[in-house]
Amino acid sequence: MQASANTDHGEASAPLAGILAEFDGPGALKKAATRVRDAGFTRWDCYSPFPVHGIDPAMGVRPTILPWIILGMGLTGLTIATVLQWWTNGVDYPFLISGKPLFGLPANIPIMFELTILLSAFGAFFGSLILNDLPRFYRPIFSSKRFRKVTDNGFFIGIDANDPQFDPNKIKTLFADMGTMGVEEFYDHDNRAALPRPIFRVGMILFLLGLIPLAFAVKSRHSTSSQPRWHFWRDMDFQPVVRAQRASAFFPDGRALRPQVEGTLAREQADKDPHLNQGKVNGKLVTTFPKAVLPLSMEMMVRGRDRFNTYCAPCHGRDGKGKGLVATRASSLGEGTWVPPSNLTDARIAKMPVGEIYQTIRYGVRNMPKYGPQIEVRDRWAIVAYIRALQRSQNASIKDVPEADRGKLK
Amino acid sequence: MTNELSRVDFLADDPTQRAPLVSPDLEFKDVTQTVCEVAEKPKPPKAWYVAFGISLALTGMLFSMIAYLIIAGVGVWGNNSPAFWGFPIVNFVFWVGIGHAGTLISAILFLFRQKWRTSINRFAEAMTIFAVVCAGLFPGIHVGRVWFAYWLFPIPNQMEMWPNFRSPLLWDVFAVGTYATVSLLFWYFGMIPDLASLRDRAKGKIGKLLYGIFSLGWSGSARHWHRYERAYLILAALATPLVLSVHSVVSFDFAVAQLPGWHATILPPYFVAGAIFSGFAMVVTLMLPARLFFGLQKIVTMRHIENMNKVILATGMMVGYSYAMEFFISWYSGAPAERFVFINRAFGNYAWAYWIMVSCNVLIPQLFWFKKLRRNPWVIMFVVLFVNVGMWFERFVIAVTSLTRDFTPASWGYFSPTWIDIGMLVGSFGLFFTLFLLFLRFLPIVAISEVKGVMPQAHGHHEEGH
Amino acid sequence: MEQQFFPKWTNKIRNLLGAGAGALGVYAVIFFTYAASPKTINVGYQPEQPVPFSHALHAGELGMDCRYCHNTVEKAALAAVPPTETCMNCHARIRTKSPKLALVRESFMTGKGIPWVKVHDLPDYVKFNHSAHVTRGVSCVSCHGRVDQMEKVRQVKPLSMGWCLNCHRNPEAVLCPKNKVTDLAWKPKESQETLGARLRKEYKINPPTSCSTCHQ
Amino acid sequence: MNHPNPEVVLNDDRHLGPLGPKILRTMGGLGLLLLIVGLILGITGTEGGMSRFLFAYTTGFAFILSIALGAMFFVLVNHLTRAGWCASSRRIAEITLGTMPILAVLFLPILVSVLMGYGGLFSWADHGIASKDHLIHLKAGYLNPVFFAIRWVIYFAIWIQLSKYYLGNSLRQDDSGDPALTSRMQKWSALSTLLFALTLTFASFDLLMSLDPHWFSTIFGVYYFAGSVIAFQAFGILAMVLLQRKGKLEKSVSIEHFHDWGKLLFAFVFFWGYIAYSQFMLIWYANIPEETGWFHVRITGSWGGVALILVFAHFVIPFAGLMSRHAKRNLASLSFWAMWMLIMHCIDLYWVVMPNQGGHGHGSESIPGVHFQAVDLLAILGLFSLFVAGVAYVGRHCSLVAIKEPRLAESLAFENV
Repeated sequence: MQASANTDHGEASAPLAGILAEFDGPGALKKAATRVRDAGFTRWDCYSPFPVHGIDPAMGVRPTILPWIILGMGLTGLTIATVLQWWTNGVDYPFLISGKPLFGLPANIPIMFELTILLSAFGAFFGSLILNDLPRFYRPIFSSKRFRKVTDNGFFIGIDANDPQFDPNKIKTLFADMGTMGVEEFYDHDNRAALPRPIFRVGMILFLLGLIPLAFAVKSRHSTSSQPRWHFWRDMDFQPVVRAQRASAFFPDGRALRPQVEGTLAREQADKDPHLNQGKVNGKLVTTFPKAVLPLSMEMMVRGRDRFNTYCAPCHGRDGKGKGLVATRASSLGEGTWVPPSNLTDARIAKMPVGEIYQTIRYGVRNMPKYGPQIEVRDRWAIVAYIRALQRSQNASIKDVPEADRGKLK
Repeated sequence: MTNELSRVDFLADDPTQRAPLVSPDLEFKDVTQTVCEVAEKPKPPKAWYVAFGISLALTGMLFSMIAYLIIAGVGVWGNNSPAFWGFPIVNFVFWVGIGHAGTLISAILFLFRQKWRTSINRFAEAMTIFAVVCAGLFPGIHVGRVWFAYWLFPIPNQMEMWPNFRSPLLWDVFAVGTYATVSLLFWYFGMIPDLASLRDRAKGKIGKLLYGIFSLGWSGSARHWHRYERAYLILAALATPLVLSVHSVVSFDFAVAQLPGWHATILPPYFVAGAIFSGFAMVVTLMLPARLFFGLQKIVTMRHIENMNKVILATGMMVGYSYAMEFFISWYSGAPAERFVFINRAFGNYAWAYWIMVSCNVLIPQLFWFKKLRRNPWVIMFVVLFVNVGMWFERFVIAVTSLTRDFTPASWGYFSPTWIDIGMLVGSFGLFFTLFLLFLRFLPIVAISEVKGVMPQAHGHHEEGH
Repeated sequence: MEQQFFPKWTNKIRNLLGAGAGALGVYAVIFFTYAASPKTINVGYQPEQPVPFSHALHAGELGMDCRYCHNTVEKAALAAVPPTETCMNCHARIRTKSPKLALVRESFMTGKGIPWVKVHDLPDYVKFNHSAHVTRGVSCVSCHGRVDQMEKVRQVKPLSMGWCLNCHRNPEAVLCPKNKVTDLAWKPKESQETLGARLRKEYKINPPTSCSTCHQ
Repeated sequence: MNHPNPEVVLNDDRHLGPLGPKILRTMGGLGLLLLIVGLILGITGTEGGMSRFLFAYTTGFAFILSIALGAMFFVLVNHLTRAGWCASSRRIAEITLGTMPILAVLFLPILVSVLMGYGGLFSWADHGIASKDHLIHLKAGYLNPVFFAIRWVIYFAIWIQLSKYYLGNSLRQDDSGDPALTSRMQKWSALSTLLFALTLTFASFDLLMSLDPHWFSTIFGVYYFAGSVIAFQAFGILAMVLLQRKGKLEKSVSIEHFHDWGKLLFAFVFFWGYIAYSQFMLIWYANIPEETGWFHVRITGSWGGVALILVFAHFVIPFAGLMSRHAKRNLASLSFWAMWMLIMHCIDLYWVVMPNQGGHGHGSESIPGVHFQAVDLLAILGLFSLFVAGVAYVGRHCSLVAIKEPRLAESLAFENV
């Protein structure tokens, strides 16, 4: 029997971790394993360079539960794939493509199959590693020099010191009896199982570094920024094309929006119908609405009110009396430049021909700027009609209300 | 040695007994020594440096071209209307096909108890991984904006939309992704005990550290072996249908379309057979020189090579069968478009490609009917190289002939590759060989523990006989 | 001893790695759902404008309708940044000497544009049409928020594709009567669901969700 | 390896003995009776008449042919791979394969109907129909009675030759024990497999695909092949289980062999699922009128119900049922699944053949649905009985184990790991 290498080095102070015996080949190993098993040891193992056929019954190893883990993982994969496809394509973002059903087995089988296999394979790989308690880099048995042969041509049995029946002398006798090629004790030399401090420090630093992006995110979520949104990839967000109302280096004046070419008219600018477009026929302001093209209607009145409230009301007020919010505020500023707007309901304007009101809207008058560019021809007439209605209603008497409805006013 | 080896080979043909799978004069420690020595030599053979230098240069070229592609856009390829699928897809299918042999040898032959696989499976699996790396590259850059490749995965995103799971292109993502992952796990899983061998023999600190980490503290415990074997068996059982599914799904990319020449129901098994065919050809192409360079003749015997040649012949016949079926059924269908497309393949613009394909894939492998020829290294090299070429052209013929002659004669065209196309094809070989040469240099290139397991000594009768 | 290359603590690395991977997973989820969300990245953009125009004063206090200035919003894809002329409708007479308006006056005199900064800026591959929305009962407030209370305009909605799609899939949640689209303070008397359902039927709203709706 | 002495086989009960004539008489008689009743029903013209009878007959014939072809594959592939495990059970396949001449006789009714120009089975055989149909006209170079007859003569010539070669050489080895016979059979197995693949493919096109002369599918030969292997694996398992019940083959065929037969059955259940899915999914997805009609008929209405039964009962359920090691190592469950698969394979063929009756396979607007009739069962069961009788006839004098097969010892020692 060989003396333990550890005693030679004077390291006997390390606790004994177990006893190791080498055997000559798989056959001898199997026989020895049967004896060790029958002797009633529980914390021991055989070690060999390849799986020895028939060693499991010899050692009394029971079948592993691994297949069940893998089956479970496989079914999980199948479920994930089914639910994923059904939910994403069938429910959350239903999108019809080439007449295929949103969720119909023929086209969904490949992914179900692949994910089943993928998760099963994970189950086999990680499951067996976890069951085998791998990775485990430090093992007391590795301290035996002889044991290095285990990955070459060595066949070993090791009995751990924590076996209830562990008795070094008895075991050595047992091994010698089996015809071992050599017995060794092996020791647990390293008694510092705790993780070294620097690892914690590195972990702490990583944790803190990880917080930085999150802190930025929190800040960005709860504050405003004068910088535009982040473009991880600029991609086609900004295409080199001319965009309306944006600057463009392509034109010398730097404007993408092109002014009308001088001396030209757009089709709708053509003055084919002076009554409609100018409110003036043969140099005379018209007194009638262009009913031929624009018959008066309730719809037009509603439209006129809407436009009036948008464009006119800021100054003239919703009742047309010139007390709009802008006008009021401008007056309160007391700047000498401001001229208050007219009261649209007074008699002067009530008597004005509609053509003149139309022209005022279009071209402006005195202090009033022109609204031609902002308001379309038809809308101008609608506004004129609405102004007429305002004039009537602001100067109305009880007689103007239909008899049936008079009661409601009281 | 030669006598021993030829005895092994001779025994293979004798039905009255089973020949040993590796040279019978080997002991366990010889196997460990022979294989580990390759990775432990302080310096590899000169040829390795030369090959590595060339491969690395080509890889550099590949990645510069990819960089150029990303900056300039996919217009640098020859892909254009009507052939939107040009070299990138052809290369993708080609490399995925190559990537089938490894898992096939590992998984299917494992399940079929073809024990001769143990000598070559590691090698073939590594080849698989590297081929899949090359394959995955092409669809990745084919999407144009590579930084959006994550759109292919169902990740909740700010657009609140999902990928279309009914599209075969997405099936591809899942199939190739699963295949790459499972192959990698399978390869690495099988390597753990052998990495432990290297760990236990390592002299230097770096070797001890790296082999130590990657062998995960493997101790050869029987309880571990028990679960390990079970897991390995199940991984093999899972990988088998996976191998079928991957190239089937790749074939769906074509076959679900209505395009004549693409839409054929035989495409899935035909693609799988073609993939195994090309994959085996590539394994033999690499194995033949490697066993000489690294002195593995006793472990990878001529019989292994011959067996692979038989598989090449068999799958070559299956591919030939599919060509014949497609041709016959296109006539039998009576559909004018179907009939036209196959006549066009054989006699149209791309007839040259078609006949390269047929001669390389169907005619040349017929040499393997003869025992003498399938054992002659020069003949073998000749055949397998042509098979590699032929299988590339097969994908080219399928993708390009159909696209350039579709239903609308107005859109017919002719596809010509640009120099970037050709450079990337060549560069992908560079990448493949770079990875492969690194594997040869640093990892156990034969499954040491598995070879030991099929040696006669492993059954425990050996020592009794003495 | 030299056989034991790894110290004993390395046996804990597995659990450490497991915990690390778990933590990384949680971190990734938080990062993608919170930090990378358009609500974090896009909302809150409030650029400095060349002229300190206050919507809160004009649209809020003075009650001016949105369309007084953005007068193409019902007819065109663009809501239109008003020409300087529109400013001068009033400011030819009001605050004529205000230094804040110097740029406006200069623009009016020279015809040079005021370099307004676009706040609600969609990517260029998206086509958004204002008229299609405001004439069908989608209020300005749905996308722009209470601009009438903003001294300086800022983006309050993510304007991401998912956010657009949410409305397109479920327009009931935002529809309002057509004549109330510019009334930012308007609140329905009935519940929004019943109103939305009624208006959707009445206005025949059926928003498309196909790609080509916005990516033409 | 510790090989047991192959001599144990010699002590085994490995001859049919009186069982052979008994099976021959009962099954042969039953088969003839059923067929004659079926034929009478056909002639008297009950529902569907002669056409119905011939369709049912074709289903039954395709069924028994597939078992024999599956047996051929089993023999060939085991020689091709030099398999050792099957040495003790391969004779069952060789005997099944030996029925080829009988199948040739049973094919005659179909051949006669074609040569007579009868359009009730193969519409292309009727000149009147064929001349009006543009597509059939285009294919007339292939689909015509004379060429059909020539092809079937070639198929059967090859099949009978192969069956004689492999059964004959194997029987010869029982006497001489010459290992060279094994070597020779191995040598020829590659070429034989090639012939097998081509003949099976075209036979399936002729017998099944051309029932609907408009439809085509490149994978159809592989589809029929997958079903054939399932049919034979199931048939072989059942045959061996029944023989063991009669006290035969008890020492030569062990649970390890059944396990491997079960594995092959399982593998081909999966393979069939793969092929069937490939064929269906691609046609369903592309949805082009040239092809999709065939499936349209078969996945709508009551035929759709049969299609669903096939999905679940031909693939999903047996796949789950056969997955476990225990299911394959328990003879009761293994024979249950074998029986199940045999019936399912028959339903599969019924589903392929029957919807064509009455020309509904192509062009017709209405979809007929399943109309099961007595004549269907009579023809299918009648042919199957005759087939079993044929197997008993071939095997009545020979050993059920190849007693001098050189790898017999390896096979007997075989253990699944």
